[in-house]
Amino acid sequence: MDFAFDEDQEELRRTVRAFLEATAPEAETRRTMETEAGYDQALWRRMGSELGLQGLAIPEEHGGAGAGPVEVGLVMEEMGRAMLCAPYLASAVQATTALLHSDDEEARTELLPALAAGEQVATLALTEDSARWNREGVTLTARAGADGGWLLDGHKTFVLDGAQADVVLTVARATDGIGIFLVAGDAPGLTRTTLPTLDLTRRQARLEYRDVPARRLRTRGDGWELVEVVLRHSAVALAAEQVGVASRALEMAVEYAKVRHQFGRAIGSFQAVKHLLADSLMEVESARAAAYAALLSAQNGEGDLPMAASLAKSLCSDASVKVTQDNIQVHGGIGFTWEHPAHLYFKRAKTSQLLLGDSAYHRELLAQAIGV
Amino acid sequence: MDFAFDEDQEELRRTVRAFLEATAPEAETRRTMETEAGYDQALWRRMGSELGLQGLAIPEEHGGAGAGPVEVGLVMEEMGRAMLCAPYLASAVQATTALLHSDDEEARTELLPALAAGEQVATLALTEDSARWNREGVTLTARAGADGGWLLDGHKTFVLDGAQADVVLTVARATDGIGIFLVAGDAPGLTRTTLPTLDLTRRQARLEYRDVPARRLRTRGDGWELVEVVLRHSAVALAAEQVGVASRALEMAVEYAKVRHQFGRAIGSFQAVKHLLADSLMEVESARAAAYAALLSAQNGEGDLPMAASLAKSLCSDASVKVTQDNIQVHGGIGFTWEHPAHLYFKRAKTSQLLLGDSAYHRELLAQAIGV
Amino acid sequence: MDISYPPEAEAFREEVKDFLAEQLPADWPGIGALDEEPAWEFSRKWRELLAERGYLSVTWPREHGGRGLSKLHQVVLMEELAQAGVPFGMPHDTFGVKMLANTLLRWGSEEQKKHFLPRILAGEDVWCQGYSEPDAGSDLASLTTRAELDGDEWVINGQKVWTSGAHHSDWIFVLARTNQEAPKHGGISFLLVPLNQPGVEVRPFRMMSGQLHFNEVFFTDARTRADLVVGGVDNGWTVAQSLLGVERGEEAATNPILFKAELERLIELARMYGKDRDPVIRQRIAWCWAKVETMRNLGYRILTGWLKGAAPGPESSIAKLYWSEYHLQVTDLAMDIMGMHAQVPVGRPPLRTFRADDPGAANSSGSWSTTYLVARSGTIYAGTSQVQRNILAEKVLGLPREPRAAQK
Amino acid sequence: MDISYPPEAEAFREEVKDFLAEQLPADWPGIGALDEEPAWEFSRKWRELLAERGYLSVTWPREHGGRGLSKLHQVVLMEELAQAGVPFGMPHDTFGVKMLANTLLRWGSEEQKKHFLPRILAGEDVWCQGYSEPDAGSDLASLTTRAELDGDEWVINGQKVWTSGAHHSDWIFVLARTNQEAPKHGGISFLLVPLNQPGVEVRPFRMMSGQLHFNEVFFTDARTRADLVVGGVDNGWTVAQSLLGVERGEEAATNPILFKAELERLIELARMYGKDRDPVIRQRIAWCWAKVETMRNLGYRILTGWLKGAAPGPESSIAKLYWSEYHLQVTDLAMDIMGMHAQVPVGRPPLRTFRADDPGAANSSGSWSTTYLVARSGTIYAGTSQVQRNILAEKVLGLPREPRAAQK
Repeated sequence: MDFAFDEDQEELRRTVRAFLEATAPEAETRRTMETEAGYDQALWRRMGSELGLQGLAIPEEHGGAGAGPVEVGLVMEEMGRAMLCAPYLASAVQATTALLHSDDEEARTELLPALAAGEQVATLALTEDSARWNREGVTLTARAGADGGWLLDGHKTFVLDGAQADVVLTVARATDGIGIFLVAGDAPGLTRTTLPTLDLTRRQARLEYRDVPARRLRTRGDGWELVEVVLRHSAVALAAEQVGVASRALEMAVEYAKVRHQFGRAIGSFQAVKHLLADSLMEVESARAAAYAALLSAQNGEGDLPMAASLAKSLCSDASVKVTQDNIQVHGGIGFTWEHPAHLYFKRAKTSQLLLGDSAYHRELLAQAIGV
Repeated sequence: MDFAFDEDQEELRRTVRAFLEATAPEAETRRTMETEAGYDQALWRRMGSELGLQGLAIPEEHGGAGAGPVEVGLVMEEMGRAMLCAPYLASAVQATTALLHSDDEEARTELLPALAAGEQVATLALTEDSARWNREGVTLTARAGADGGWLLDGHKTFVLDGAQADVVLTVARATDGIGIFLVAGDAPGLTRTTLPTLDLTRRQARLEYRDVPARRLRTRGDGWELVEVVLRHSAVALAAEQVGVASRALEMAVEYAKVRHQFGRAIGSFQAVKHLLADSLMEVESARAAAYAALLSAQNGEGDLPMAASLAKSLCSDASVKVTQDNIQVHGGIGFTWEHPAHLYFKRAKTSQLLLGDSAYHRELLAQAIGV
Repeated sequence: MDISYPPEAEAFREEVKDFLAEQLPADWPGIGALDEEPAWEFSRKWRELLAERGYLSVTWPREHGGRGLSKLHQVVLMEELAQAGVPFGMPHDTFGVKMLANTLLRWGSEEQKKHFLPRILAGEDVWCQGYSEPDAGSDLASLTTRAELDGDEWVINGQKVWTSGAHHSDWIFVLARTNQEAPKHGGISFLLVPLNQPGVEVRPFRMMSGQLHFNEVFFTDARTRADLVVGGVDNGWTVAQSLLGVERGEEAATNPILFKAELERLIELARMYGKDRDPVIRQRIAWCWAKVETMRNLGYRILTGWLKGAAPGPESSIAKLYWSEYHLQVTDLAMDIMGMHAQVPVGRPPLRTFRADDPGAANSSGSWSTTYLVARSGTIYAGTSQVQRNILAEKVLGLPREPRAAQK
Repeated sequence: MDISYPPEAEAFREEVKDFLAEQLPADWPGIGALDEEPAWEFSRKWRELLAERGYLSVTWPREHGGRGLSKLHQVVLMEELAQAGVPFGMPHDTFGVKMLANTLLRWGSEEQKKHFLPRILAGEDVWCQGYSEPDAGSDLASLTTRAELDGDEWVINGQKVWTSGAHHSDWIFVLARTNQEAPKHGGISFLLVPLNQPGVEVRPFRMMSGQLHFNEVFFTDARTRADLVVGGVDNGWTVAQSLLGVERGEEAATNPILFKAELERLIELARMYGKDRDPVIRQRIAWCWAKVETMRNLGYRILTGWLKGAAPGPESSIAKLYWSEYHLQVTDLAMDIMGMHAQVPVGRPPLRTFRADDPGAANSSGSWSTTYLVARSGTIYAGTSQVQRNILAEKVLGLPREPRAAQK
């Protein structure tokens, strides 16, 4: 019985935190989020080559560290804390999970080493204008091409880091069911448009496909099952990020409440502020417990992952939105200025709550998972 | 523009409040709620003969005061404040509204004077074991009898003051639609059982009908339309009662917070308590505004009554449950003892929230009423 | 109980309706339908028209260019403008027409009224407000900006913040400490200060929505004439407090109109996104509807008191707490209705910086998501929710004040 | 991260499982299935059996009749008992076995241990707790019950309240002020006092659920032997505080089991009332499920610290606040599921006075509505939610204490 990270994991956390504090302070976030790519490619490569963060879940034979979802989640948490701009969720979680759980060793051999090293970025293109997370939402079509390859037609949107990715794993409807297709970022017929995002620290794109050549990823059974696996792992990783976002926001609020004086006292000595922050602490601790339990489910490949993922996604998102909003409230006027980082955390929290399905959606999934 | 009660109405309020303070203090509530009838019949008659409360909405020609729903709501509010045990909602609201809005002058002439005078009590029997508030919930059957009368078979439950009422207006399914039938409390074939209630201050009963003779109330159109009118007026009156329940609970909490000392200070000087009570104040003021607006709609027979009634019922019920619960919290240990009146208010608030349809039900009705 | 208005108010309503019918196209959708630049252009012209017809100064005495009508007439005007989707002047009129002019009418010298009121009405002087300071937000009385008499001029030093629109203004009314010896609320004066002088520096800053709206204003030996103090030296706290109730009647009448229009837009949004049949969303919409309707009815109660001339009381705290906390919820609902689309703002942000977008605005993610962000500031500015709850607890419920900390 | 238990704990689990399988019928539904009287009867016999097998004293040293096992063994036992739907002793064992025995093991003299521990185990002495007073609830340290030495006896005067089960008890452990000069937390002693004496009067009172559970206890020159002070004279505050962490590991492990069973009962309730397809109810059920699962995972974190021997910390405030606030919600959901039926309680109230009804209980409105009422007290007893939030803010987040009011 030890519901805590082991020493290696704690060491990883310390390393990542120190690295991000040194290389990605707030000023860097603000600089990076205004760039076209939306992330610092040099830093991304260092994260791959020096720390191996992108390859944590990738087996050693494919250039990774052979760890798993727990370590990935821990990194997501730290990236949320640091408000890092990086395609980690897209590449190291979504695309990597799809490849790892596919039946396509060839694709793994070809793609994973570059992803692990931070030399390439991949992403998953699933949602379309209908913004649905289910099989019925997939209308982009794949038809067999002349050379054994495939041709894709249609659109995808809200694709994380979609305009930057070197490889786009595109979910499409073929005559024999849903498939996942590997598309080069610079493939002919693919038009990529960066979308304006409320959260400037995570890029999204709209992709138009017109006879785009693609290769089909081999999957065990129907491709949609694999998509569901990816969605669950993504939800868990995003939940872990929300823990990082919320816990840093709570720290900010507490720090400020100790030094800001009004009415002759530190505002943190007023019960109104104290109790607000105590409730935030409850939210953060609950979110942490839920997220870590979900990481463990993902790690162990347990049958309760659908439950744990939807549970963590809804609970951690709601907690993070509440805590980051209350952080603004505690800061008062300064808290809703552009110059103060509070809004970066709040925007990340709210958009992440909506990403991958909102809390009501996941509570309904949870109800189904527990058999109600 | 004067969104306040006029002088006559304020005078009525003062009269009722003084009367109830003198005649129905807490000790009387506690005594009465343990009696079999569940209300003080002598007091009920005085309310009719001396104050004319039961006949407020009844025209003068039928022995009433010719006022209307606003005055009735005001009395409900005061009765809620005083936690009075009395069949006012059943008799002066439900049954009286049914008669007033019926097309049956004969029934009015026969029944209203006795109801107005407090000499008789009437009630409405609508819900059955399915506890549904719609037309489909009515399964008790009415069939034509030999003498132009009707015979009723089936059951009703949750009937307010159903074991005490002299006349039971029973909603039943006839071959030609839903009708409302006048049944004498002592009619042959009618078995009445008092139910154990969480809220001891309002009696409910289960009624079994076996070939019970009845007379059909004449209605304009289908009887169900009249039932809906009664339900709306009942919801508005109950909302007004919730305002009284909540506002008295808030007063109790404020009074206690001023005198109870812990940690060397009146607990009301702690922000945690202050802000809890400030939020309760917001709830009470909101509930008051919603209830009074609904009373006005009921008075004016406006087309927005379905909206106003469901709005007030849900909002006032939620407010009352919150405020009466927080009253217990502010009182601490003493607040959850039997000896303290806090629980009487809380139980009345919660059961009234469920009575006539809970808040989610009324929010859905509200959504329909506003055309969503 | 009667929520109808007296005949003279209804007659005035007809006048205003006629004016609007005459000035606006029959299919006028509201100013929100315009793009940013045309909207500004429209506002400028519209303001001139309102000023010309005396609609900016309905309650002012005739001798100062007003129409000498009652507060109820003003309310009727505001209702009709809100209903028609046209603004009451320009954003700066909040400070010039509403705040300063009403202050001058109550506290100003004859010279001050004669000089400033016509210029405000004509839009010649654009005003902004200098109250808050970096260390005096919720605790305004602890402000430290100083003004000292030097001959026939005040010399002002200090810093103000949250001054809306200072970058477009000519004048600022400032609360400054003129007596260091007096207790906290004493020793403060209400000064009128020209902005266009070397001793004043205005630095705009962005809100989290990205919009430029607020400024910091730095005073370094800034100067103004000795007679430009309103309501007497060291009496500024009283002068400033007297303004708090000025708008409550108008707000009580117009906020519900504004928020009802916003909610109707949200219902349309739910239909657009196919969420109007979702039972969970329907619950939230109904809840919002109940809140807005109740805001209107609470408004009637405030209005009743205001029209009877009752002193401005803590009901303004109820109103402020009510709409600001509500607005957190309804804008969050809008985000959840839009879902993934909410995170990708398309379309212009709202024209007005605060509360809801204007009538006629496109039902876009750009409009809603900015409103969502700005709503987070509603529970902070003009007295945080925490401060409002304190006021209600102490002033309405009579709960004891907290023990004061030992002053440092 | 590892939430499995070490082999010795799992071996012990097997032992307990065997014991339960041997003692309980194969189709044992849980004690909740019994009616009140048979349930009491069962509890009495069951307690004897547990005592006999050493299951009431798993962690006690062997010389005092215990099995000398670890806290983890105790947790495993509690888990299995909860899972099987059988109680750990009688209600009074909370005070005798859990609280007093653990206090004596830590602070008691050899004589005290030798005399009292076997009697507690055998159920010969039934204990209750005398801490709270009418004017010392949340602020326990302001208690005023006095004890003065008179020769070889303490003479006790004062009043206690909220003493569960005093009407069925033989002894009470009391916090009493033994030194009027010492500061607030000093000068308090932990005394063992026989109840059956003329100077003690016990008056039961009802809770709002109608149940008799608590008592007022009046001391009028009540007496106890001078050596029946535990942990030294004037050291009672420290002694009492040391108990706070005793149960946290067990609670961390068993609360989630208890509340999960309750929630599963609620899901069944929703099915019974045809509400399981209602999307709004489903949202609330899912929310509750998330809370209970998270309670379990929070529990693992507490357990991890507890098993590592970390000092009891503010995580007990997290746990307390968490379950008590959750319980308000889930019981309210039960009421809304039952709707009109909820207001008409049918069936017996819960067997255990606090938290959930026992496993096997009929899914009745009588069970749920009483639990609903009692849940309202959960945010009050053992430290109100307000006190818990203060503790978290000050002890975990390090926020400054409020300025002390001038003492009167």
